[in-house]
Amino acid sequence: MAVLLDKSTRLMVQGITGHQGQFHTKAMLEHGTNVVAGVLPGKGGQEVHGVPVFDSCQEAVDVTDANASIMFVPAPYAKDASIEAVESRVRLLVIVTERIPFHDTLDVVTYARAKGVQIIGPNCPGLCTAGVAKAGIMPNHIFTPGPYGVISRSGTLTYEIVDAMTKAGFGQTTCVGIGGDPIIGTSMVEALELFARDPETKGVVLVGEIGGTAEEEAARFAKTMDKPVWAYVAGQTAPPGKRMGHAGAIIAQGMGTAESKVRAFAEAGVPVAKYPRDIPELIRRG
Amino acid sequence: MAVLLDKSTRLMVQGITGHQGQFHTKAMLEHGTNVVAGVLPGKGGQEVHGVPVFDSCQEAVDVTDANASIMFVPAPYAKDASIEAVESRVRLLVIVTERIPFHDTLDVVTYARAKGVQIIGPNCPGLCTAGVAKAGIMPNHIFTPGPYGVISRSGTLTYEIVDAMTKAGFGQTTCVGIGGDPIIGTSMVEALELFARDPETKGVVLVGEIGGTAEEEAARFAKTMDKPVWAYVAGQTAPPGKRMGHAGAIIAQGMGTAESKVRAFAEAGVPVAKYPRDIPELIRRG
Amino acid sequence: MKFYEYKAHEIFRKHGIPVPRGVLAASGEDLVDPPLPCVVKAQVLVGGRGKAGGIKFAHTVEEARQAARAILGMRIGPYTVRQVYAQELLDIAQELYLSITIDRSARAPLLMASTRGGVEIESVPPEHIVRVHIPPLVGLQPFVLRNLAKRLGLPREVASQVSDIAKKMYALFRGEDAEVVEINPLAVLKDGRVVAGDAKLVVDDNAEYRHPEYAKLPQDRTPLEEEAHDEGITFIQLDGDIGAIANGAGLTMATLDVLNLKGGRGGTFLDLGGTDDPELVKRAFEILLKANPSAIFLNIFGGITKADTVALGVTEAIEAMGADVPVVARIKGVNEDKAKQILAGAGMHSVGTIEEGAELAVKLRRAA
Amino acid sequence: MKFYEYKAHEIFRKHGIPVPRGVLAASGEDLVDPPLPCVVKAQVLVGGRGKAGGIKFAHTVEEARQAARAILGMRIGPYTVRQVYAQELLDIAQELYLSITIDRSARAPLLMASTRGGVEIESVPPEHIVRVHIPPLVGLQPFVLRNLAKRLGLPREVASQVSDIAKKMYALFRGEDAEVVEINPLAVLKDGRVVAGDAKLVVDDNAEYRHPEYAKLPQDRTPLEEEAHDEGITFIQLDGDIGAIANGAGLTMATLDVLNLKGGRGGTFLDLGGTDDPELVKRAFEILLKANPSAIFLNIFGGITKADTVALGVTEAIEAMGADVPVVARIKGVNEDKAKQILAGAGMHSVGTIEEGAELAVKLRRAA
Repeated sequence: MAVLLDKSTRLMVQGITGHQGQFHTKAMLEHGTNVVAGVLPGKGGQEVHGVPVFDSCQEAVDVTDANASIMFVPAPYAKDASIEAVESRVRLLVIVTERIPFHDTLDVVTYARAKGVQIIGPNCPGLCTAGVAKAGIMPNHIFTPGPYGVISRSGTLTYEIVDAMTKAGFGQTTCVGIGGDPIIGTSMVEALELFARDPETKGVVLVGEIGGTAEEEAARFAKTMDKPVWAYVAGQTAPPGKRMGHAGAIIAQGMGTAESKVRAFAEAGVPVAKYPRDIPELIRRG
Repeated sequence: MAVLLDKSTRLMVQGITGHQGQFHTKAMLEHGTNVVAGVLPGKGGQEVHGVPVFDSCQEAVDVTDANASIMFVPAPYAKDASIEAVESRVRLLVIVTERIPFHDTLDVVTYARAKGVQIIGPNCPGLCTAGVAKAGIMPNHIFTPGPYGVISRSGTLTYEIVDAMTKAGFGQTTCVGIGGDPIIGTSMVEALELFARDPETKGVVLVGEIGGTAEEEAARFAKTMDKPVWAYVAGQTAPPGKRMGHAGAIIAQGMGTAESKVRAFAEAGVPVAKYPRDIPELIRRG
Repeated sequence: MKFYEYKAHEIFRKHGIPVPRGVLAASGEDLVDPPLPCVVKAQVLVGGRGKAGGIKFAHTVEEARQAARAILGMRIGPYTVRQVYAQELLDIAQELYLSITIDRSARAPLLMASTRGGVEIESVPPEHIVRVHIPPLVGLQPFVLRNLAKRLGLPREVASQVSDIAKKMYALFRGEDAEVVEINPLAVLKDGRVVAGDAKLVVDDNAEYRHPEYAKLPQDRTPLEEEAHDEGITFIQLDGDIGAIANGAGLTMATLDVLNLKGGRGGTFLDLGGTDDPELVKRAFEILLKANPSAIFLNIFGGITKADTVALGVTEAIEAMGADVPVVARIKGVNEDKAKQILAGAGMHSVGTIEEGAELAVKLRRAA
Repeated sequence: MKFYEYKAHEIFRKHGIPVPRGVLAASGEDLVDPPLPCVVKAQVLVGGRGKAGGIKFAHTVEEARQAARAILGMRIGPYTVRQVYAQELLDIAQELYLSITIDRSARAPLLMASTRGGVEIESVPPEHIVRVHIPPLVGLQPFVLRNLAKRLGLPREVASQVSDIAKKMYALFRGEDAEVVEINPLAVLKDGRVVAGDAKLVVDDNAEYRHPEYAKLPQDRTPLEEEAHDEGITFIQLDGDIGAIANGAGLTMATLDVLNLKGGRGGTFLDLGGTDDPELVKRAFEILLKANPSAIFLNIFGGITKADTVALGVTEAIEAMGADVPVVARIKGVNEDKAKQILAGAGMHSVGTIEEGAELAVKLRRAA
């Protein structure tokens, strides 16, 4: 089963003919993903790694029955492309694009909910159901199938942690990169709810960071779960007022500190790793 | 069980202090409805038939845990009041108000979906779960509990048919007045889907009229149901191009004719009544 | 609300949509300086002007005036032509179609376009019509126009003008509370410009309060319908002779259906709605009586409506007008018995069901 | 993007929000005709101006000039004051608070207001702060303002002005791609007018391309940060001495955390993102070296990033700058071994984990 992404996923790639689009289409195919279509206006009729390219999402969906999309489209065009995907009736949209104005994201996320489309991201590494399918940009080799879910606001830091899990023998169901922006389509707690309901997932690793209250909300929910949850929080030594790379990673007006998040996890009985690669040790302790 | 409305419904009345609001609050209470709050800006602190009145939906929900609302608010203020209700986190909103500009309804219905709020109406008589609760303006005395669902685009015509059903001994689970406007929150087919899933409902009566394709869509869905459906279509002798009272009741560009609807029902094996009061006879035949 | 062509052009112009130059005239003499050559068109709110002879071409001022004189006073459908619009004749290379309406099922505005414009869109095969929804709330996004352009397969220069016009049409659609905005034909001129050859606009009646400037415009209503509209009464005149009056749109439609199925011909759609205000009931009946019905069938299924108050209004109106038309009443609801007494006292007939009522009304109607 | 007070006032004014009159000056002499009496305020992008002596009152032109001279050149936080803003002194009866920010959890703009303005909003007890969400897409509806007014309990005249300002603030919030619009205090004057006593505006950096007019405005960046920003490199200078460079925001933060936990002090946040363009890596390293770090810890976990290309950029930069700073590198990913060879060839240290790298960097750092 896993969450969000499985064998039934028929993936469309928006912005497939660009450098990133081409590279990751190949990698997603190599992970076993059923990539059925690409979209780039004006490039309809081409092929990328054997995947047919269409001029519009609607054409792609009409011809290939795509039911999910991953988007590699520059920020200024992202709102347009996202709404196009939502209107084409895919059920899932992964927005990899970073630096989208958050007012655009707000519109997209609200409209997608009206249409029942689940959005992951933006500014995220996407999804990987280990050994089954990938709608994302994570390196394939770090994953191995197993019973642990991963939810992360970060990209490479997640690779670090997933890599450590794999090396320690703790395989993954699905890894959900929810993204580092202040407004995202699927929040940490919403992703956690999905894992809580997934019979294959036996425990969940949360990779949080400073800024906002996503970790605090996730901690409160974790308390109600009958599966173990472990966490790491990046930015524990970050100074207040500085935006640490991610648009959402900022301690502002005393909100979003690592202490608050670590405290919330402690209160919920969620062990927190000191170093990223301590996660496997925490899982081992159960 | 029934649909949409049951013993767990905690109803709020927007526009409770007006003539209509007061009258129907009394009638809904008499039907056994748990009317917990009324709203009218500036009238907070008053009471209407023992129901406390609040200045805003948010206050009403905060204090009384209302989870549904029925709206008697004049059309020019309906969009504002509807969005207010949606934001206050009720799950169900019945909009009785007629003559709301459809561009307003479009905004409201789209936003409500984003927030997971089910809208019934506008321009509708509302809901009645016979003998249990009413969020509507139908006369109480015509209902009697039983196993038949009713879905209608009309008001008084529905009373006519429900009255005939009751007199013939065919009681109702829930009667859903979906409304006579071109844009409505819950379509005929969406209401039918609810009844299809309701274990208490053994069969459904559809009261349609000319205009649009709601009946055709409902007929297609009825074909897939394992419960009987019966229908009546008003406006069988209406001339094309005239708007027959309801904003949605118009045959335009050859669309929305009664013939098309009757044909769709016939193809789906749904018996269609010639006269409104023939419905009980159709039910009797099964 | 419907708009005369010249008025629709005016509103299109306001939104920056290119329309031909034109002048309005109520007499031949009014046409002092029409654009030439021009097409002189009857201003009526129904289709079929061309077939009725309401559209004529002119190359000189004198020809234009002659055309205007010929058209003015003409009857088209139920209307007498009172005004003509003399409009610049376009040098058309291609006729397209473009409209925005509302798709009820999708709950979204629908943009429709075709390269086969200039004819009724219903007669264009569906495969030649491009249909794209406009996402509500977020509005017209670039992808909608991209898809439109691609599927129409127009040359780039034309496509960009069509996109621009579509964008402005959507602004008009929202800003003016329109139900229908239609340009047919959307003319591609020989000089490459794209111009609205015709302009159709229907605005949501329910949004009248937001556009008081439109409320005063003439509508395709009969004088009696106009009178009813001004009083806030829902009243439609139909072809038949029996006056039908009921409460609620669905029930009024059903009442007419039953009358017609029983061999009668419904002549009015009069919906009292939820009112039982005796004054308003009286006014509604007065309007109904002015339509000179051969019989009246009153069908009330009361929720809130008080039957006796309605009955009172009815009897008062009949008395005041001194009308001797047979009235059949079927009233269910609050104070039903009292209503029957009042009606009986005024010599009216009470029945129990719609079918009975319809049958009796058909039987009792006066010869025309 | 942050804005100097005077610039924020200008933008508020553009949106019709009442702000006090004021003039900007870079010297005492510039103050030819300041509004009088006035308050002369240092224009810096950090808080705490008042405590630092950066705000002075003046009743005459001469006093205003003296105040300006006293403030100009002052250091406030990391900044030297280069401009002052002399602003009409308001005759304030009551100080309110009003802001619009974004609520991440609710995914909606949040309107906050308080009758206890004039102090940091964090110091106001929550029960005195009114919080109302603005529904996204549909925008600010009347009920939001109604609820705001009711919960603030202001007199009608004041409430209607506050509502009007809130409406304009929301238009500004959307139109200018703002993250924060804050008025504190929102001043109720003795004459009944409501005026923005102060104006805070933060605009979404990601929306810079939509507001090219803002891109040129000075920001609270150090010169090195400014240089990096111009090249599109994510670079933040911190208090410590060890230069941290990694790929990805989360990993860079984690790298700094580990450095700090291992007894070091991170001095830079340099995120290479997904790039492996050797020229860009080289430029990033050059900027990093200009910060004169005591050691450099490079931590790359490559997805797409080619480790060898990164290594090449690093060695070239070090060589070109002739720097002799110890470099510890931990590189995972594509062409990992090749990268190690390149680094070793340039005398740099390769390690296997973040912890090892951090420990080694702390050990090898040069004395300050």
